[in-house]
Amino acid sequence: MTEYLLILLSAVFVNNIVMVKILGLCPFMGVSKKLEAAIGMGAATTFVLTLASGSSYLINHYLLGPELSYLTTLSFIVVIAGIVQFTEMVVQKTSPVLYQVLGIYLPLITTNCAVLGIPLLNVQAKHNFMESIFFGMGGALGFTLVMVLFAGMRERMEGADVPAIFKGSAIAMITAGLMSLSFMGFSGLIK
Amino acid sequence: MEISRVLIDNEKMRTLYHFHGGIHPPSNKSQSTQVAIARAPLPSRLVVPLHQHAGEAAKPIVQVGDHVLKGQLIGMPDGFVSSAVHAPTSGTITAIDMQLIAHPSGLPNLCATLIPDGKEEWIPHKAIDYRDHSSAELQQLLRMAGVVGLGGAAFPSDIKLRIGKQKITSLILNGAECEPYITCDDMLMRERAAEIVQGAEMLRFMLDASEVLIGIEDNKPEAIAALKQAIADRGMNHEVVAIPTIYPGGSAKQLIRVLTGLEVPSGKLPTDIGVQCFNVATAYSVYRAFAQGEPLLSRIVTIAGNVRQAQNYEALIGTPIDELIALGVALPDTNGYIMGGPMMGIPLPAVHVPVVKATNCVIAASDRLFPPPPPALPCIRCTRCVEVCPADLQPQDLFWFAQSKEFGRAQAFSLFDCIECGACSYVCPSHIPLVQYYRFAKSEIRAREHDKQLADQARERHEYREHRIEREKQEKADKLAAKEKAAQAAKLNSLQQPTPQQQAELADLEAHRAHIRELAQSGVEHPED
Amino acid sequence: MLSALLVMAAIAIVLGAVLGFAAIKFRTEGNPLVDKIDAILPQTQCGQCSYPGCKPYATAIAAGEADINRCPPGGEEGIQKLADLLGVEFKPFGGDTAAPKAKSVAFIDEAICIGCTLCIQACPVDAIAGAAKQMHTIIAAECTGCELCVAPCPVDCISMLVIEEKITNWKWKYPVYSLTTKK
Amino acid sequence: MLFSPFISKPDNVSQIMLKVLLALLPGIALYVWYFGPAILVSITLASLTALGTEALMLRLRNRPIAPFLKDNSALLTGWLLALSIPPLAPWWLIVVGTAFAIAVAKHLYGGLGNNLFNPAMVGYAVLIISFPMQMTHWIAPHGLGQIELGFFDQLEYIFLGVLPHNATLDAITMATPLDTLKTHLHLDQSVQQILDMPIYGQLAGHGSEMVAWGFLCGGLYLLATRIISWHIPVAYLGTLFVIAGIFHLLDPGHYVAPLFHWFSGAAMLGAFFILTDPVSSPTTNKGRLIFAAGAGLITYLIRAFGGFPDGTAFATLLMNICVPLIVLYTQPKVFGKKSPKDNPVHKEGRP
Repeated sequence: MTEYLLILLSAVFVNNIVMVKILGLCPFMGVSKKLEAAIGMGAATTFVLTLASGSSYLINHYLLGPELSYLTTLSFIVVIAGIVQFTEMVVQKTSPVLYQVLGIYLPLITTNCAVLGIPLLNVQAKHNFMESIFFGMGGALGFTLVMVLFAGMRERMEGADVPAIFKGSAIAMITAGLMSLSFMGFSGLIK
Repeated sequence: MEISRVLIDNEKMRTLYHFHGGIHPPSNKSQSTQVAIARAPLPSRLVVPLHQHAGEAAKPIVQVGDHVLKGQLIGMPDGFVSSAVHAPTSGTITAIDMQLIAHPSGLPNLCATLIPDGKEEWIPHKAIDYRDHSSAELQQLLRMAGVVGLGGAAFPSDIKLRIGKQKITSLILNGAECEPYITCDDMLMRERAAEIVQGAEMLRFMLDASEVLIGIEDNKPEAIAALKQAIADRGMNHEVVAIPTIYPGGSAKQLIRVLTGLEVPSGKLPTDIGVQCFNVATAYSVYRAFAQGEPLLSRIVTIAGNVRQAQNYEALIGTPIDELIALGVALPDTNGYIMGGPMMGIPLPAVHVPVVKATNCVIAASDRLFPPPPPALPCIRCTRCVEVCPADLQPQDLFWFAQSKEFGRAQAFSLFDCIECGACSYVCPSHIPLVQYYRFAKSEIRAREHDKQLADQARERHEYREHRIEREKQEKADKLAAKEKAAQAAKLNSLQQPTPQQQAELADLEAHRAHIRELAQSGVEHPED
Repeated sequence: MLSALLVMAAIAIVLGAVLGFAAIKFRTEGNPLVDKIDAILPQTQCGQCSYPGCKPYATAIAAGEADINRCPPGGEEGIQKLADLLGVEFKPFGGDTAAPKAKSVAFIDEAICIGCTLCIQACPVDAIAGAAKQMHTIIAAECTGCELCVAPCPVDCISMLVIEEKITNWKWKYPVYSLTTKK
Repeated sequence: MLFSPFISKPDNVSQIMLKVLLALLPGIALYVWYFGPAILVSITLASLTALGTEALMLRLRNRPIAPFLKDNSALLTGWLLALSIPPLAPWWLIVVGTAFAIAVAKHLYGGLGNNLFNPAMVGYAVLIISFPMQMTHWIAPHGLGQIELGFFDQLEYIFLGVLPHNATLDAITMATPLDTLKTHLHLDQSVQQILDMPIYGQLAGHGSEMVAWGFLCGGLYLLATRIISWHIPVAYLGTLFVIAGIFHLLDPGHYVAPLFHWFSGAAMLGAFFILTDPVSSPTTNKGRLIFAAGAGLITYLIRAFGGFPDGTAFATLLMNICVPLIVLYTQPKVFGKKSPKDNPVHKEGRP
């Protein structure tokens, strides 16, 4: 159990998918203008990622095996696309407001490199099924965490006297950079 | 939360409560309490605004050239929240026009100008015994006597007495007078304590309140003694409670909290928790209205600040302020005038604006007394404002949202619970005009809500119109079809009547048109927000 | 090769089944967006956006056919609100749309009015009262200032009056004495 | 004439900042006493760079320069950074760090009052990640170094990188007490053995513990003058103490005593001067407790298990990230509302 917990914590803090691995920047920048959107996006991504990590493990392990490994990326993309479609329908039905707020970024979870990256990293790290799930969930939680924190900062920055040329995405990128800098403090905590 | 117990009448103990924050600005009250209240001489002319109270303006009911008597009604209350306006003395109405008044906008408003004839000739009036009347009758009397809250907000008192089925436990008289410089209530309590406690009894009678608490800050020992004496003389059981001196202890909600420990719920009225609060001067004018039959024609005004002799004057409503200031003699370096106290008062657009029912104090300002603040620096979120905010708000966040015009979030951070007491601005080390930002944000939000309402109305009307046009088209088509049918059925000589449904629709339409006509006739005034 | 095809086909079939099920289970109808956009629009029904009213413009925005910067009465603030709602960037006024004007209401010079009812027919919110051969009057409180009545008037008796600042509609101003603008 | 209120307390930002600078003086004095005057060179360099960068940025941003230079906030940033990096580091290190702190962490966000991160700590983090080598040039306290450089030799080294012919870098510098502890623990030495080394004093590092006392005194002055509230220092030092205490009780051979943590590294400086920066810390009291407790936890984790010898800077930055959310969810009860949950902050638009 400890080892699963370590995988989880490591994925959330030490090897944060956005701050340390610099993956998934597109929704990170795109859907972090408002806190509620960020929370929604985080929840959707967590759902997709956890499901994707599990099913991609099953596909990779039972369906593809070593001889069909060249199909890994392709089949993962298909599975993720399917899960995202499913999520989109669920969100549209259950929370039209959230659906509106997430806008284009919801279907774009498909092309979120974090979502494809984590199953591939799972394969690379030779994680077993549970490890894959925990790694996927940790990655997604880490994504949600930084995204929500980032959204909080961006909401506060709306009132700041940021120089005109740095307004909007520019200062957001700088903030993301400084956040990443801060997350380096965790380096070495869990090997 | 309980902070102290004070001894009342040597036997009862009352628990006092504490509200968060507050400040202790220099009080500057002693200058104007050295001499007794003086009656201001009859001014050369009186400018009586028709909108001196919260709510709708009174409607003028006199004509230019009319001779009026002292106490004669010149402005009729118009609307639910409104109050009457009277001629403060006898004389001739020479104008009913837009005049500069004491308002932060510096814009003029409708006023009646009266040139006194010097005779002070009263209109017939008589005292009543309030015990012979019902509360509703008394309320109507107060409305017609123009009695409004004299603490500064000038809210019509009859509305505050209209409590419905609410049971009022405590009637609170506000004699806290927490703002620096102002001493009009203090002097009134010292000199006319008997009238105040009788007025309080009348208010208690109307509210059917179980107890009367008179809250006075402990920096006014003379007033406390005078009221206690007046109560004892009459054998009443009103309680005079000395409360700690702290600004804004005289704000109604804060005073209620100190005296009863109850918090008026946000967006609700004190009556919702069984409390009602009146200023001591209001109680005094209630007494005058009933026991002497006199409408509200004058009030006590403190003249203070940069003047040779600070003093309280009993001035007629409508007295030009410059004539009052002349009595105290403003010093040569005076560079402006403030109506009200230095914390919440408004700068006068001109010194000749008239005294109104809300004018408790006029302060002559100079750079020596009120040095211009250094330029504002950015907020460093030091939260000194949080420490002093009596409404437990986060002033730095409200400022942050107001200055960047994020009104929705300002509202979410309870902007409308701000009482604009100015304690935050007082302590701000960056010297940011915080209250100014809150006023801006509040008025902007109100305007938006008003616009939104108008837009919704417009949408409704537009949709109705579309609907109507559609229906008219349909009706025309139907008629055409009916005609054809009729032509065909001519042989049978039978004409179809409109169906009951169509009749109903037509009646509907007719009613709507009538409504439009009515609206057009009833004048085209912009509804006030 | 065959196994690869089979694998992909299997994945496709499973996903297809799941999505098909979801499409039925989570079916949604209607577009609540139009009403939300319409709620932001000022309801002047002036047609300056080139659509015949606020609702049609809202529908066009929701369908992605119209830009968000075509409503002068809504002002820049309206554009900002639309941008926030739709999650797009703010877009200033420009191109063929007129710049926002001061709020005004129509006024009929009753001495000139001949009672032709043309303006009554043009008014989108029924804010003009009157009948044929009788003087018409604008119900100022209900006039949205759309100016649609000005053009049809055959005797040019309708003028637009800018709403003046009075004590009743006065607003506190933004504090201007901040550091950046100090003397 | 402006609007009400017309009176205000005679207090201003530059006085507040000045008092904070004053409160740093006891610590600086002890620093000079134990480690020589090199730190004064760093502080001077940092001050000049801070003021220069501030003026330049204000000019670029088209803002009035004089009132902001006088507010002393740039000076404070410079001083805090100078106190966090090794005094013998080459001159350009402090210049780069301060310039980055002022230009990027402060002015790109809109200058005074707008920054999300503590500028000094951003400068520190940039330096330790970009120039880890130069960041180890900690000076040995009096009597512990093999060779002690004179003031002019120090100047020569800082500005020209030239050492006197008989000295080597290793001879004049040494690892910090925290660093030494970490390295030797890795070599499987016990805490007791390590603390017997001459660089350790009563509670923590010889000399550096005294400097920490200095900062503690300054901090108490700030508390007494009500410039800072007690919440942040108490929660920070308290958390650090409790966690360090738990680990110490569990395995005293491997984990040092809590007081060691208090008096080494930037703990005292952080508790009273860095974390308490009003701009980048929460504005609610409850939020301050959470913020500082979180910082204490992260500081300990990084010190005990992480890759860096000290964690105060990273803990500050990581908790700075959380500030807007902490503030949002720790709103106190508003007058007339039943509970904090009654504030619409928690209702409107939150799914």
